[in-house]
Amino acid sequence: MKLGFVFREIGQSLSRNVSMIVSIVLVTFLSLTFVGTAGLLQAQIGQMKTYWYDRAQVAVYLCTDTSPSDACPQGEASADVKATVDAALKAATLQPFVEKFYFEDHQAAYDKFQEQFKGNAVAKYVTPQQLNETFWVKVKDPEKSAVIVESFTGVAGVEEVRDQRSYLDQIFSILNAASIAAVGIAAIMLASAVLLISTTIRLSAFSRRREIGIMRLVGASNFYIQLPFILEGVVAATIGSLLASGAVVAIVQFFVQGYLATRLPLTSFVGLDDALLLTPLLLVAGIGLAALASGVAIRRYLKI
Amino acid sequence: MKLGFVFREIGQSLSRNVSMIVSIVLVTFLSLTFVGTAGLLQAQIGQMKTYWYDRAQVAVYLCTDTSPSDACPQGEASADVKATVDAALKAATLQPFVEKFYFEDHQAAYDKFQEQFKGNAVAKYVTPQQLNETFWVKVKDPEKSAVIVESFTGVAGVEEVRDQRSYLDQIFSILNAASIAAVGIAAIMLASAVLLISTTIRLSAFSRRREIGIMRLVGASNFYIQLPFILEGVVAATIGSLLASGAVVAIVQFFVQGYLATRLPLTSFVGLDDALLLTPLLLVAGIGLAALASGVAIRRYLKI
Amino acid sequence: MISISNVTKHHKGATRPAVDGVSFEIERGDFVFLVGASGSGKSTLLRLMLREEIASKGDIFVLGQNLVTVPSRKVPVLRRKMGVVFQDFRLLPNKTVFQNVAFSLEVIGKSSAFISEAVPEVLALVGLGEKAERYPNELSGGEQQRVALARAIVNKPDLLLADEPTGNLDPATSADIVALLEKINQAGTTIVMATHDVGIVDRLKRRVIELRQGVIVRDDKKSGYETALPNTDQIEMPAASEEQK
Amino acid sequence: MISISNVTKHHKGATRPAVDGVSFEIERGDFVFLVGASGSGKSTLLRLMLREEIASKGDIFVLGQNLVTVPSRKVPVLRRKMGVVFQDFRLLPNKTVFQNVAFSLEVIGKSSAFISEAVPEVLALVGLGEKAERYPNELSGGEQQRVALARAIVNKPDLLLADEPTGNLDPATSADIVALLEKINQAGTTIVMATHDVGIVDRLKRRVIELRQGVIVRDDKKSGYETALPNTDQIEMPAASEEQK
Ligand SMILES: Nc1ncnc2c1ncn2[C@@H]1O[C@H](COP(=O)(O)OP(=O)(O)OP(=O)(O)O)[C@@H](O)[C@H]1O
Ligand SMILES: Nc1ncnc2c1ncn2[C@@H]1O[C@H](COP(=O)(O)OP(=O)(O)OP(=O)(O)O)[C@@H](O)[C@H]1O
Ligand SMILES: [Mg+2]
Ligand SMILES: [Mg+2]
Repeated sequence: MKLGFVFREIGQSLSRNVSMIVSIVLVTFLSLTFVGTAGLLQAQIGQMKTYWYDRAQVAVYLCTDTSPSDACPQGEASADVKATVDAALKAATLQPFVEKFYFEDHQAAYDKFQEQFKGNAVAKYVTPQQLNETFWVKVKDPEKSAVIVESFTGVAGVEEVRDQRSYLDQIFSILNAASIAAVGIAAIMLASAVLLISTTIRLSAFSRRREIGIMRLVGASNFYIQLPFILEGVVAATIGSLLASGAVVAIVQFFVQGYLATRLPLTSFVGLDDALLLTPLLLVAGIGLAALASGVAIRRYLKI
Repeated sequence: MKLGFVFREIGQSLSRNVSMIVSIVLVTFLSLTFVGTAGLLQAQIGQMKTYWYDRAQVAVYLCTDTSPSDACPQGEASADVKATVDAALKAATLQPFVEKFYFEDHQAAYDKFQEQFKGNAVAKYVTPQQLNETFWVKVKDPEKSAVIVESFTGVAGVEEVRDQRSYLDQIFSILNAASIAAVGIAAIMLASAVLLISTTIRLSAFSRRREIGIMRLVGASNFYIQLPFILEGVVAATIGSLLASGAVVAIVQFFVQGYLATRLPLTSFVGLDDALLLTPLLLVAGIGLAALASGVAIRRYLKI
Repeated sequence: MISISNVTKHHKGATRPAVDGVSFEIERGDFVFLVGASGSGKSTLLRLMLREEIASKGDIFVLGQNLVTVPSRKVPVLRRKMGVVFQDFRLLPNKTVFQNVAFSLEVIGKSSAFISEAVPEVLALVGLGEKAERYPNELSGGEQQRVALARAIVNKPDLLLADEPTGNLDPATSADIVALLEKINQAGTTIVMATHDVGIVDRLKRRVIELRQGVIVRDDKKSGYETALPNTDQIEMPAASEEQK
Repeated sequence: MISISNVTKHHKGATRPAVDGVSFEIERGDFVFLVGASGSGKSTLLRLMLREEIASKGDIFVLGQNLVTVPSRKVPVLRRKMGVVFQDFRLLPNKTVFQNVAFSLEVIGKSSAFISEAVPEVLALVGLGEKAERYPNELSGGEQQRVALARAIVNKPDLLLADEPTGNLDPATSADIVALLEKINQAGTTIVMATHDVGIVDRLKRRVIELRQGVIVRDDKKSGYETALPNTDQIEMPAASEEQK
């Protein structure tokens, strides 16, 4: 087996089909970039889920003097109400669901509000008394937070019980949709990449069928005949995969970390480590698909 | 000229290269969809610009009792201040820039605030006295709004002068970035589509060079020889363009009008008319590129 | 019909011209044999007459046009009046025998009524009536050669250029084909045929043009294959000649 | 060396078998001519011996293997011991003469030292030493045929299958090539050659196997081209035969 000969044959074939190879490279590049982007979005969702679900809490808002009168006919919640809620949260019925909870009084709520809306015109209109006193309940299993919500909804002195997770689910569903769109585009483009690779190889084999025929007749082995064609597709796909990996890393480095992360410093974003985890997957996917596509395409030219 | 013969030849060639044709169709489809999306984004930006710039105004906020003391040392703006501003706006110096203006007092500002933040907790914390009295100035040429801003900034009794356009420019710059990204992806994909078409045609011609040679030797004219190849690329590109047009119309119909427009009823979005305006452009672009790419590709097989 | 004067064809990279200062005339209705050793320039001369190649020097008048100066766009019309049989057949592998012959009529715009009549007729003429639906790779070498001949004559050309049309045929089939060519010639078609077949040339006693290294060394009316000139081609094949001795 | 018994090859869609119940043996060192009319099955028989086609019935032993049953993966090794010249040359158009010959050595893994010695030698042998850097489309038909022959013999095969190796050659060059084949044969290579060349067969007086419609009608030692049997092939060519009369 003389490798020099094989490489010369591949080189010749590549240079003959150069525009074909360039389009394989481009299509592989684009499709794998989309695959990578979809992967990044999924990683981002996963990261946000663990981060936020971890912090997800149920808020039991107690009545204030300014609460709407239909929910809070007696005005400001009394100390009794607070004791009742506190007791209920510590009772055996809810114990399995509650991890921990704490009480936030008017002043604490005001401080938090001022912090959150710092610089905003609204901040100056608000007084501590207007803000609800709140029991923040951290549940053990976010999926079962409904139990807490049901337990305190409609209880006298409680204005509203809100599961914070419902906010997050909305964000996640948007991110999910984006990820699905990226996967969809990636799927169409992967399909065209596979078609393209197998067609290139098939056409390459077709345009060299005399050569293949002669190789067979002078006694070249199948492996020897097959190799240049498969390598041809693999080389092109590898270049495309490398470009796609570069693009994914660049997206994370410059867009996510360089732009998004500085704009939204409180959100945790996917980092370079996630991107670097994706790149070998992209390489394997690109090369594997190319090898498969070319292998199948060349098969029917190999009957002796 | 027998069309039946030409069409039979195209049909044969298409069916022989079917996977190639499918990948041309897919790549043309995707790239033109991106082109269309970029076009839609630009149309959207244009529409929002005319809509919002039309309404864009300069707000001259007068001092209130709760204004920060460094901007408003005298507290609530006096009737004098109002008269001065009113006179300045009517004076000959500013007349060329001002189209019209009106004064909004505390109550009107409160009503507007309540309307805008309906259902929001903030609404109930605000009193009319806390909200600024405002001169809303509609300028003749939005590009020259700076004149008004400069005229009133720092005037006693004026808390702040704000050009509303600066808010919008931010939104536009985001949309613009999205549109540029779409154009960039579209450009890469168009490049691969053109490469793909010209390569397909060239390979198709290469694999049929005996046929072409024989056609030439029995005296077939160049037009006759060329036509099937060019039509082959054009047919594939046409299918791709039609799919892309369909995708653009679907995006507008279901995503923009069906989803975004119902969510954000106050924003005016691109409509079906914009999409339908884009479709012939996409078709022309797809078919033109394909005809060009195949024409150039086949050229060198046509020397007699 | 054909008037060739001082034609030289020098291929790029070749050490000597393939055709070197050749002049002759062929009248309408002539039947001319081109003979000469392998590589003496017979095929090149035929390709020049078809304007598949363009002469480096000299003038080639065929069917009233000077092929050296005629613009490309006029060539197709000219070729429709010529038939040609190539040494390597040039059949289309993905078309049947019938389609191969019909193709040459289709590309010049003949009606399908004409095609469906003319093609079976000419296939029967060359003895391939039963193999109309076969593909070229299902035919023997001689059968392929006959398909090429059928394609060349189906349009009743004014001029038939044939490059070794019997090279792959056994003597009996060769005789049939030559008889066919004679008949076509009697019907008015001018024929120029390159051949190595001693038997045919000697038997027909037609005009013979012999080439040697691109030069005409003999142009005899009613002649045979052999010539008395010493065979100087041997200098081209030193090794093989040595082996022979 | 070769032992063929009761071999029939029926192509799909053909009305009669191309080779029909053929049996013969060829010893190591033999020189055998295959003759017969166009379409009589000579090329098919050679392709069967190369396992390019597989027999419908019967056994074909070549170089100790039964080609009808041998698994595909053993075929390459077998073919490396055979040389073959095709009726249609089968040269690679995008490789030079040198590369065409070298290619067949490269694909079976010969060293480049061996290649750069053996190829010029064999090219000189067939009289193409000066045309090593030419491409096939720059060669005359006869020159291409000699390249094909050079490729077939460069690896000093045990068995040489040649399908009309002189079909495109003038009588003088043919004689040189045949002399070369005789020399190769004397060096130990078994040769099976299909030909239409009456002169060569008659002059060499070797074993002649004659086929007619796929059947062996003659298998004579030291024989000539002609036979006394009536020519029944004519029924295949009704139209052409009529023309002749
Ligand atoms: N395109 C080309 N480039 C370079 N040399 C060429 C080209 N075509 C032909 N030749 C050379 O010109 C010479 C004449 O070739 P031509 O094909 O005319 O010979 P021929 O008389 O037909 O021979 P044969 O009987 O073997 O077919 C040969 O030596 C050949 O190598
Ligand atoms: N693949 C095939 N399918 C159908 N028929 C075939 C196929 N190959 C050959 N034949 C037929 O088998 C017969 C024998 O063909 P073969 O090529 O062996 O003839 P040959 O003796 O070599 O003739 P020639 O001297 O003209 O080359 C022919 O009639 C041919 O049409
Ligand atoms: Mg020739
Ligand atoms: Mg044969």
